Amino acid sequence: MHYEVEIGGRLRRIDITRSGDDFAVAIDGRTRQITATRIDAHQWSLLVSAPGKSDTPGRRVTYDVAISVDPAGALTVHVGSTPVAVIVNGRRRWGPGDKRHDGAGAGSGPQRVAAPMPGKVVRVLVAQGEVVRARQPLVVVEAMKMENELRAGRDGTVSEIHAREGVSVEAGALLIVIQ
Amino acid sequence: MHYEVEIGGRLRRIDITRSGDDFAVAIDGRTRQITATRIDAHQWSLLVSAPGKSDTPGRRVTYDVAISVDPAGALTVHVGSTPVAVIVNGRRRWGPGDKRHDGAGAGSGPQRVAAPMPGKVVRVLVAQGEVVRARQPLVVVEAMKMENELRAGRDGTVSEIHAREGVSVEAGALLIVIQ
Amino acid sequence: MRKLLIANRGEIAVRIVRACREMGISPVAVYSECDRAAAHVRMSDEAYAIGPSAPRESYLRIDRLIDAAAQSGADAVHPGYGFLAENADFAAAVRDAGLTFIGPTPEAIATMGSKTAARAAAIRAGVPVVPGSETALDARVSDAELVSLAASIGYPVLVKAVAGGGGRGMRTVHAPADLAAAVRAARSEAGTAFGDSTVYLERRLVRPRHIEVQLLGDLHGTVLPFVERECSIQRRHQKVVEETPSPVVSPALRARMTSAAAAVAKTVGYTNAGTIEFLLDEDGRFYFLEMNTRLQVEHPITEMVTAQDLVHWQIRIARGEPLDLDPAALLAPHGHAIECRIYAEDPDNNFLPSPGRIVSLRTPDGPGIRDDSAASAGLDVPIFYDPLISKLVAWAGSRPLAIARMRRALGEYLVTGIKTTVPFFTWLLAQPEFVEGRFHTTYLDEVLASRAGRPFVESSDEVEDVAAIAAAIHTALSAPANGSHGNGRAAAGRWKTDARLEGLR
Amino acid sequence: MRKLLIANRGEIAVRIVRACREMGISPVAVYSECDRAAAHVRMSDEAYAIGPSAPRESYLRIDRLIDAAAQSGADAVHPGYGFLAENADFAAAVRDAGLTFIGPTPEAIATMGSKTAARAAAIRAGVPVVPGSETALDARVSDAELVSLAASIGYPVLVKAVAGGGGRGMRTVHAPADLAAAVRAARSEAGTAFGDSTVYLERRLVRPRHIEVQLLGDLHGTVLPFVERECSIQRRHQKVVEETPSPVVSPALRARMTSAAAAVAKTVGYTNAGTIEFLLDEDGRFYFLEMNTRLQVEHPITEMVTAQDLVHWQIRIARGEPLDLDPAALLAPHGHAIECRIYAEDPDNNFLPSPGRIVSLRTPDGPGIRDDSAASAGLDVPIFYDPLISKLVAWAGSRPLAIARMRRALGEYLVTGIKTTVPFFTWLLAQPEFVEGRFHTTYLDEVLASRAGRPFVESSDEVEDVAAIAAAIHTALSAPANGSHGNGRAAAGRWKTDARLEGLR
Repeated sequence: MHYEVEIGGRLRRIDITRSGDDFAVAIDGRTRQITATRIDAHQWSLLVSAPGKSDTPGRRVTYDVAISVDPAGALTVHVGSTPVAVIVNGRRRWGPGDKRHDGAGAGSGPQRVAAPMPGKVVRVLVAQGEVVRARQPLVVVEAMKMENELRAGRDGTVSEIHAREGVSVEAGALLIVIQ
Repeated sequence: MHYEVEIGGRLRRIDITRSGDDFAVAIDGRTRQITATRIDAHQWSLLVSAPGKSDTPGRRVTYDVAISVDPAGALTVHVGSTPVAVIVNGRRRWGPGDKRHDGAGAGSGPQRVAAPMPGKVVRVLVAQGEVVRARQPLVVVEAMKMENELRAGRDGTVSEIHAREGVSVEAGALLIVIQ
Repeated sequence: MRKLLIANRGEIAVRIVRACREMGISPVAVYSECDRAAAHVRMSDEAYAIGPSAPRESYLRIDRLIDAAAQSGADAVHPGYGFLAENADFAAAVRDAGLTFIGPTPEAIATMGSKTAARAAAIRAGVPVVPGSETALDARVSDAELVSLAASIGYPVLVKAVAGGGGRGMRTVHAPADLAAAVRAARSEAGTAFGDSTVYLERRLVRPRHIEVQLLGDLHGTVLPFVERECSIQRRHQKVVEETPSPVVSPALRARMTSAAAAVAKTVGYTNAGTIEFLLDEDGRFYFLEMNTRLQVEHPITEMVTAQDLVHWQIRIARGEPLDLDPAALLAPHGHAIECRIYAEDPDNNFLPSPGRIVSLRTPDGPGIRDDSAASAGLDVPIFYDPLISKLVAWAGSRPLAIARMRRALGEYLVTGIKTTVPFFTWLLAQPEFVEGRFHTTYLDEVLASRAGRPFVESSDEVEDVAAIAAAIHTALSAPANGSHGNGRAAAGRWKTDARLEGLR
Repeated sequence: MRKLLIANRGEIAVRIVRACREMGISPVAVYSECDRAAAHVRMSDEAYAIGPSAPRESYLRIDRLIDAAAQSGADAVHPGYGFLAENADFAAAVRDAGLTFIGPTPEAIATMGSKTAARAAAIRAGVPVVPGSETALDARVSDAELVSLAASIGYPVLVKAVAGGGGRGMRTVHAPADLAAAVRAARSEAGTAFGDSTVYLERRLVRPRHIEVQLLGDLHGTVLPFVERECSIQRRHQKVVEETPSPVVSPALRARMTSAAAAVAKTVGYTNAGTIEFLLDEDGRFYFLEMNTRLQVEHPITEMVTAQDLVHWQIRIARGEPLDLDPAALLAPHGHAIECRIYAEDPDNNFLPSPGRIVSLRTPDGPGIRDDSAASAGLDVPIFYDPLISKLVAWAGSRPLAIARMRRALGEYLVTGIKTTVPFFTWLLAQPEFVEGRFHTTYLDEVLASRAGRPFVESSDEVEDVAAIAAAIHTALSAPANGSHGNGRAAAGRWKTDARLEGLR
């Protein structure tokens, strides 16, 4: 079976051949032997052979892996305790995340900044038509006892402002759009 | 819905009326109000009203409950960390326990003593036709680094001996029958 | 004392349940709507609903808490920290209901809860305070008066809410021109947050450390200080890492700071647990900052190095027992302890809260590790409260080993379904400034600003390969035909058990 | 030392992984068939299959362990305890393969592994030994000689296997008539268990306590003893509860016992971690019993009261580092620590092993609790090995509080799917003899015999009512139409997540 997995902007092409718990996995053409044992619905124990041209061909590296959908709808693979955001076959959002914000992450198309949690809009820091830079604070939402700045994911122009100071918003409410 | 639950030889008759997470439960005729919130497939959080004639009618007692089938096939309810063996609607054994030993527990009919785990029969301590008392050691099986005595669950007469010293046995192998 | 109502939730409620169990006291929980199946409810003996999820409709409702105490027949109330823990009215209401409040008197709470009254107490005790205004500044103080006052204190000045805490209602001002606006902003924030918009001015020390002294005071006039806690690792004035002892406090300085702390507490006749916070400047001078009239979040690290149980002592003191401890032993730390506050926040997204359902949870354990937590797999981190998941404490014979142990424990910590600050701590504990103890209260904000949002985890090619492989295999084997059951041996076994149980009907 | 192979499994392998992580050493696991997804494999950096599940085909295969070390490029091997930990041939094979063995020399293992040679060493060191035969008794010794020897020692006598351990190959004899049969039985058991059928005789002390002294010896001739451990709570000669300090050892007696222990170790040039076991009689006289030439199961309690990490020290000693510790501090316990060995056994059925799949697992945590474990929900306790689930340790400022804390922790401990000894410990820790420290090595066997199998948990009517109600509600709501999903809110949420993942295909 063939999969395309994108991590940090880099696409890996993966072909899997299965034989019980053992898998021959070609990753961008390099084949690696994997033993995958399922722990539960979310967790796997992987034993991975050393990469092809290694001088220690017999090495068997062990990884504990957990797979989940995070609150923003992104697929996260924890390798040990290290979270890695992955996009499988081009799909960026899963489940309820579909109708929610795109976070502050960079991407193509308009950036729609939505409330990540219920709260109250404390300050709107930009105006319609304003040019903003990546990571510039756009709006402050108070929730969970903290004031939380939502920032621009990339450079652009503020094309829509739906946030109004002092107004309570639900999770997922669209606050600002940047073109 | 009506259930009969046997614990430690005592039968409780239970009638349940449900309304969402709330249950009116009549236990041997006394009605108690229960809120049951499911934690996962095996665990519940119960809030239980004080018994009928209590002088503290508003008391709400909280119990953490886990339900499982133990290796002998018996249904166990953990109330907090306290295990309670229960028999629901007369059924004593669930799942793989059906074809396994009856443990050393008392019961009616012949007692069939089977190996609870794979191991080696080290000693057979009784002879065909011998009269045995409850808790008398019958056979010693070595497994998990320990010698384990299997004992009689009740008084009786040894009617069958299948165990032979020095022979390895599988889990569930019938060793001795007491009439 | 036979039954104790815990007027709180989350990890601190669980912490108090544990102390109750160890002392043979029956713990009583209260819960808001979203906390019906929370850990503190499940672990207590009794539990009472006190209203909707929003704190002001439940955990901040004094009337409902007193009602629950009456209904349960509790004879004491522990407020935990946060919520009503430093609310003098609550302490008074508990007392008026004939119950024992596990904490100081309402009078002590009221005095030390006011930053200006607390400063005055410190001055009376002969303890240096940060130069600042001696009185609260309400809206009637003119801008000109403010500028003149600030000039006499010296810039940079901090504008702070009298009723403040947690960095709210606080502004730094570097020049007279910015003063009036900062005061207005701080007043507004403080009014909203604390219902009290008065502020005061204070010199802002350059690169100070935040050092605090835990105290216990009994009802017989004894006040005992404990070895200091170092709490300089803060993000926006919120502590994120605490440790004890401080890497920069000598035994001589410890003797002076702990004596000063005890003197302040004695001045106000303080009883039960409390903490005196100091700023320590680069020249080794220390200044009284404020007093917290409650159990601190970071109390576990003190427990680890002194073998004392502070919650037990709170209860014992409230019962009238004397503090029969060797004062010298409390100042001689046994080993070193560090606490990381693990939050449901996304460190790579400006520490935005990340509430939601925890899918998988694996907590660290083994030598020297303590995890004070109320989280469990399958349950929610609610949106309504402080998103603290756990307080992870590492204890070892030395500071380097405690750091190594904390890093090991962070590597064992797995939380999926939500984001947490685990990757941030993994990064922080590897920073040379942290490892060498070279930091101050603005260190973290400065270094975070300089990183400009660069992710805390920069995974290697190999780890990314493994993540990609795992995602592909997981996708390939999570076939709809199998339902949610997957193909796993372990999983299959569990489902078999379920099927058996279903056969019960 | 950069990479360390752990020639073991279960909780001790996990314990060693943690030490490796804290020291920046890469841990390498080995596993038998049934351990493919065990905790020690999942937590290590590399993992190598070494054969089928039966120990003699995997964890006892010296050749395969050495092969795995070579394949991984490990430069050191830690044997843990059990399996090959006290096998001199294994230590020699590791050394011959050019690797560092984390433990004593093969010579020290061989000497102290023989009970008679170890007795001789103690006598050379001027340490009293239990009266007994000075030489091993093989099959050539006649029954008449045995009877005469026993008469000179005094009844009751113990027949013990020279290579023994864990109570196997051991018999108590009260009269000459029973001696010959007991020797034959002990020889047969010892031959099967240890491959060595020689035995020796020893006076059986009346109501002795088992007190042991942990030691570390470096490669530079320093040997340091630690505060004693009290291990008198035993079932059939197997320790089930350990604590430190002993409730009956005064500082003066501690000084004498620890000096004696160090003297024995120095006599044989002992290096790395080891333990000298003593019997302490009712008159306060102590006798050398034997030496364990490895890390002990119960080492965590020593770590808790001394703030030392014994596994770190094992590795540091093997690297040649000197033991630069204050000897006095190691004898001055900080607080009190107790360990309960939680086993997969059914205490209400004669402690029969209860292997199988763990369905739910909730481990205790919070102040003073350490849980050294390799168990997790969904994974099996295999039938092939020691059924130890976890070592639960409680540490507190005093013995009464440590007991209270352990009882609290046992109440938090939930294991379903298999039986465990948790209910037994809950009972034991409430016994007046335990609470008052009035016990000896046969106390537990005596009290268990007197109970004649009465269940350890006698649940109240109310608890049984709740169990009945829960069983009925669970049955009512586990409708087949819902599959394994139940009706729960939490559960439903998780399955939704699964469904999302399945959509990935």
